[in-house]
Amino acid sequence: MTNRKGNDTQGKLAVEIGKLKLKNPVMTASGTFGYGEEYAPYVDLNRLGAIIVKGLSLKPRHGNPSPRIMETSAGMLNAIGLQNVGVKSFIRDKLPYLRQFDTAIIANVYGETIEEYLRVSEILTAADGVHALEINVSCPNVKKGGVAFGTDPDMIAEVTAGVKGVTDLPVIVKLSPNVTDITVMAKAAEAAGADAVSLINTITGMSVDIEKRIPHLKNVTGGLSGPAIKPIALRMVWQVATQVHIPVIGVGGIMSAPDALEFFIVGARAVQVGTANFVDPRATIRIIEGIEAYMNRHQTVTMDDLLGSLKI
Amino acid sequence: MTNRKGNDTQGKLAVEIGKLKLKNPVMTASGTFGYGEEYAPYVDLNRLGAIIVKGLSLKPRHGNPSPRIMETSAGMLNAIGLQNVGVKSFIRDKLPYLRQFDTAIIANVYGETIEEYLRVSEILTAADGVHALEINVSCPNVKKGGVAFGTDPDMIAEVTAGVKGVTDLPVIVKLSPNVTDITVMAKAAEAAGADAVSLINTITGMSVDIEKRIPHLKNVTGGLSGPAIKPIALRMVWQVATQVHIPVIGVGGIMSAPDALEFFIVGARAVQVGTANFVDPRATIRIIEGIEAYMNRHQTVTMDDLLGSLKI
Amino acid sequence: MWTGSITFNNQLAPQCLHMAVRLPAEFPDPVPGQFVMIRPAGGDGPLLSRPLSIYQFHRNQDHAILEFLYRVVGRGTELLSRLTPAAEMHILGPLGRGFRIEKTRTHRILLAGGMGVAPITFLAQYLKGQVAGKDELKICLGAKNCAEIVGVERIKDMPGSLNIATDDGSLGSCGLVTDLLPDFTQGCDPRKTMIYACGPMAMLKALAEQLAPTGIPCQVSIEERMACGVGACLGCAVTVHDRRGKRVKKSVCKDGPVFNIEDICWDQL
Amino acid sequence: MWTGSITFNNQLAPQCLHMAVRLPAEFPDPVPGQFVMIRPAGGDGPLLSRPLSIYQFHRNQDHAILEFLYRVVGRGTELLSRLTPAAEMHILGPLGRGFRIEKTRTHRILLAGGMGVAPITFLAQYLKGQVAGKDELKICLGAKNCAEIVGVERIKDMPGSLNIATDDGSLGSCGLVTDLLPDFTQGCDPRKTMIYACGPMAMLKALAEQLAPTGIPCQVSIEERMACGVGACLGCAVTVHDRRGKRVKKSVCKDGPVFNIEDICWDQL
Ligand SMILES: Cc1cc2nc3c(=O)[nH]c(=O)nc-3n(C[C@H](O)[C@H](O)[C@H](O)COP(=O)(O)OP(=O)(O)OC[C@H]3O[C@@H](n4cnc5c(N)ncnc54)[C@H](O)[C@@H]3O)c2cc1C
Ligand SMILES: Cc1cc2nc3c(=O)[nH]c(=O)nc-3n(C[C@H](O)[C@H](O)[C@H](O)COP(=O)(O)OP(=O)(O)OC[C@H]3O[C@@H](n4cnc5c(N)ncnc54)[C@H](O)[C@@H]3O)c2cc1C
Ligand SMILES: Cc1cc2nc3c(=O)[nH]c(=O)nc-3n(C[C@H](O)[C@H](O)[C@H](O)COP(=O)(O)O)c2cc1C
Ligand SMILES: Cc1cc2nc3c(=O)[nH]c(=O)nc-3n(C[C@H](O)[C@H](O)[C@H](O)COP(=O)(O)O)c2cc1C
Ligand code: FES
Ligand code: FES
Repeated sequence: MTNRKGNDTQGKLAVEIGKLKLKNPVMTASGTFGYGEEYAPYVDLNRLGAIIVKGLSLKPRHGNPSPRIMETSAGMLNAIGLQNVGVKSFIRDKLPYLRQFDTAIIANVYGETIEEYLRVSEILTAADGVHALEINVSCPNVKKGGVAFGTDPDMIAEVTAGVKGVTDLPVIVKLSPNVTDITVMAKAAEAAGADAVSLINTITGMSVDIEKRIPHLKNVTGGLSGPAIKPIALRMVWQVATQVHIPVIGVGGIMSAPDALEFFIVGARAVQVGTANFVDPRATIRIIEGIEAYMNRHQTVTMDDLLGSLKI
Repeated sequence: MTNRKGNDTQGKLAVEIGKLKLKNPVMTASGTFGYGEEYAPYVDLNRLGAIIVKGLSLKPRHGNPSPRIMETSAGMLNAIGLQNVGVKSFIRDKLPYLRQFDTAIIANVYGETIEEYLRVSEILTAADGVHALEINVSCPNVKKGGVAFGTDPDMIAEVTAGVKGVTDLPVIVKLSPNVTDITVMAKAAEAAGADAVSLINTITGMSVDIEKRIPHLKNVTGGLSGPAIKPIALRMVWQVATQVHIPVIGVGGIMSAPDALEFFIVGARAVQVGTANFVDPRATIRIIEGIEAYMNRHQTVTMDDLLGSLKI
Repeated sequence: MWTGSITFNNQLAPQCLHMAVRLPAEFPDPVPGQFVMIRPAGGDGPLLSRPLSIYQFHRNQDHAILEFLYRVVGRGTELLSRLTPAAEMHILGPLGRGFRIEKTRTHRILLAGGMGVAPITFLAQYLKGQVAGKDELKICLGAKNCAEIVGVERIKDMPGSLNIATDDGSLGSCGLVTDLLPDFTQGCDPRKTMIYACGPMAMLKALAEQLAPTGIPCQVSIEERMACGVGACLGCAVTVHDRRGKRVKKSVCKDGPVFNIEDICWDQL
Repeated sequence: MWTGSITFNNQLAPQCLHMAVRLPAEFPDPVPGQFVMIRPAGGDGPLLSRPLSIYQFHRNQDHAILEFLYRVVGRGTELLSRLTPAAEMHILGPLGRGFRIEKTRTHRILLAGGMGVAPITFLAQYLKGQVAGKDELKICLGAKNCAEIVGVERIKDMPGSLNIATDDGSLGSCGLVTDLLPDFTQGCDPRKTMIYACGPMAMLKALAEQLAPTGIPCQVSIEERMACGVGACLGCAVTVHDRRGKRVKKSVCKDGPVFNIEDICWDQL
């Protein structure tokens, strides 16, 4: 189920995230590409390495009140509040459409308790057409008083091990950047059996309307994404890639092929494109084509030649 | 020694940081305004709320090899490596020039050991013309294997209490944003006797030359500053301001008066302007004038009317 | 995404401009109430595109022309206002669900406040073409003062009565545009009437209260901050009642921007 | 900081442009080797200004004109290259310490590689004015190929011999500009000679090695990434030997960009 197309996954741009074989290393970041169908008029979904869908919870969620987004210098804040249709509606209403594409479908999973993570993962594993799970540990643990799972290595380990126990799909743990040392979190995930880690999720930020003296986001704070955070994401990916042995997927501010290449060079095996989709719906395709052109120009035969090729 | 000019410090823009009275809440951030004299051809130094000089160590330091800076989207990375003339040369060669201005001079202090922090603070306290100390806890503690002081509340408390013991000057502790929960660090500083906290220092980032496959900075990583980090700085200042009772000084990406006002509204008693000086040497003056215009327009009579006036 | 070039970008009132963009002939026909996401090409401006309603649309032999009316309120619109003819623009669209026109509702009242005049003008012109003057059409425009009443020339010579209200009475009657409404709804048949409205949230909220007891249906075009414009980011959520009366979230960009006024949960705005 | 407006911005070679900016008459006289920090006004481009050497300077009744020669290498210079006449520029300067001219060194050799021709041309013109043709002046320009040899018209008609080298021999002799040097230094009196050089770091490094045994003094203008341009950020550090031979850090923007070639610690670059 994880190997979808013989030819493509042999190509120059092919990469493997554990047993998940991708024809190219460019994925759409969760929450920035809806359930895939929203961008289908603009992008040939068959060309993508993988589609990571909006984070899924057990029950549908309404998310936060509006305003939910605000632009900042070279970035944006969002406080969507994990609005989603719920895992069951996803499988019933969204997955059948996605199944027709020759592209890996990765479900982004979250819960407010360990049990919810496991239950959502189980349900997704039983569904046909999900090729991997990405575990979003940036949510508040309601049982532990709202501390984010992603800031506590023990909770990361518990969630990871738990999910691994209920699925045979590759499990990617998506790390939060709002921590002192992200390598500790990555190692906790690795030790607990994660097949890969992806980083970074958004960085908590804020913005104020000085005329009304209210926060621009109804939720007060939100997650910062976009080019502004790229240097931070790149640093964290480099740190993690030099410390863990599982594949690392780079996310954060990737707008162009050169941006993606920076991530490969510091050690990312694949990348996710988020905010860039909003700016240009065809950003992923531009990036795939740009990576290919760079590889041809630099006589890089496989992605492995690029991977972690940083000279210090 | 801390009250320099009767009239000014009574004005509309006057603020007090503990016993330090400033005629306005706009300071220059350490490391971005040299020792003051570099910008004197462009800025009337008498108009500034305070000048915070480049970080001072016991011995002169050469800093890191070049390249030391790189521009990023709406930001810049720097890895100066705390190059400075050393505290003694500062007092001998730089302070006499600064003494002629009716502006608070704040010395930014750092060390690789607690002892070095204390020694530098002692020497600065004995000098004539230093009105407050800002303790930069973002440096690696050489004795403890390079862990930054700023990521450990116990070390912050130890440095703060130590410095307070050797000086009667107001002590501002400058916090690092590279932590999971900056309020923990702020509270540690407060409990140890800090007169104020300033935040944020730069966020660790990285950037890669994809043609040469080398980091753009010789030091590999550097500190991210500029508008890109403003939403993060603002969030942290808001978090800290709602949790401590001592004054909070906001720093990070302030380019204009509206930016500064966002910080006041979330609870900052004063602000520091860093990277903006490079973009426009007169940024501080523009900001002071813009704050004044806003206060007139909004019939805000004192800075206190603005402070923490965020409606949630 | 389409690339077009500005043909003009003229100031109409202090902070209000009128822009036209020339696009390839393949650009699909928009429906009144639809919008586009627009951004200067080149990538030096703001990160995200800005949503603007379509004010006018026409085709020539080999190209299409989109026109916009917009007010400068922040960085994005300020940057738009500085652009000069020939500047290249990126445009995504037409997007969203526009106004629904029911042939049986032959009494139509169009209400625009401020920049709401943009989609309302497009709608008026469209109706003129579709229903060819046999139905009743009332157009009400409101603004702060006469200088802010923009784009009237396009409506003036249309069938249907044009009515203007300004806050300061400097043009038309003095008051809010919603104050004009009772004159037109008095004694009308709710089953044959449809109100179409666009304007500031405060105006639409007042309208909702005013109409609630009357039973007259109304479609409103609402605004919310947007990132993607296509329903992918969920940034532009609005709370509405679904068919069973349950509160659900809809995306203004994809499920709107036009909604039935009674569906919207106004207490959430 | 000064605000000026572009009077022209012409392409000379594929990635090489020539820009002139009109500034208020109060702009101080620059010295050859000095530079400015330049940025388009308006704030939509890169964050930091970029350093560019002064290529030409002249005054008219009521204004001053600064000219630059620059190569497009990244985002900042790419943006400069897209600007058109009348565009407003922010300029900080003139900055740094330029070339030192000692009257007793009457044999002067000027060496430029690539864009190094900008300050070297300014120096040549300046020397022409100062020493009025009585001293010896040799000018050597180097580039990859003939297309990249830019700005020669200004030097051609000057006193002093003009010599050109290109990597591919498409203009002048084939080879590096430093290969031209031995012909001019052969038998010269080191006490009466001064070499002035500007170009890529690799060229200057080779020059340092080549000159070390000869004892001929040389001033080089070097480059480093800059943020402030005034010595405040310490971003542009270069390691040099101080008078006692100790290695110290200097700021290229304030202590340079012109240094004595033997002072620079080339092993650090
Ligand atoms: C479907 C739709 C159609 C629109 N049509 C028009 C039009 O035809 N003419 C016109 O002038 N304006 C229109 N708008 C509003 C326009 O998009 C905003 O004014 C614009 O995005 C503001 O961008 P800015 O960068 O100038 O301001 P910002 O700096 O982003 O914000 C300035 C102020 O505008 C508010 N704002 C920002 N974005 C929006 C938004 N999307 N909707 C409402 N308020 C916002 C902010 O809360 C803030 O108070 C429309 C909005 C939508 C959603
Ligand atoms: C004192 C001084 C005078 C200069 N005079 C001229 C001149 O007259 N004409 C001219 O074409 N160029 C000159 N330069 C170089 C010019 O400043 C850089 O090419 C420019 O800053 C690059 O900006 P960018 O945004 O286009 O490139 P970036 O995207 O910033 O960088 C692209 C490449 O250029 C390199 N680079 C960036 N900044 C500098 C820099 N300051 N010095 C050297 N390399 C850099 C980077 O390492 C990178 O490889 C001068 C530099 C200095 C320090
Ligand atoms: C509007 C929006 C919604 C997001 N929703 C999710 C989500 O549901 N789950 C998740 O793991 N990450 C979510 N993210 C984070 C992105 O997947 C990504 O990690 C982050 O935006 C950084 O990448 P970028 O800078 O390329 O956008 C969201 C981001 C945005 C902007
Ligand atoms: C070039 C440079 C040098 C800096 N040096 C110091 C320093 O010596 N001590 C210190 O506490 N902070 C230093 N900083 C951090 C700034 O004082 C400030 O906290 C940071 O840049 C964020 O503010 P900004 O975005 O306004 O620049 C430096 C920043 C820059 C850009
Ligand atoms: S703007 Fe993205 S869902 Fe509406
Ligand atoms: S560029 Fe700032 S010190 Fe030279």
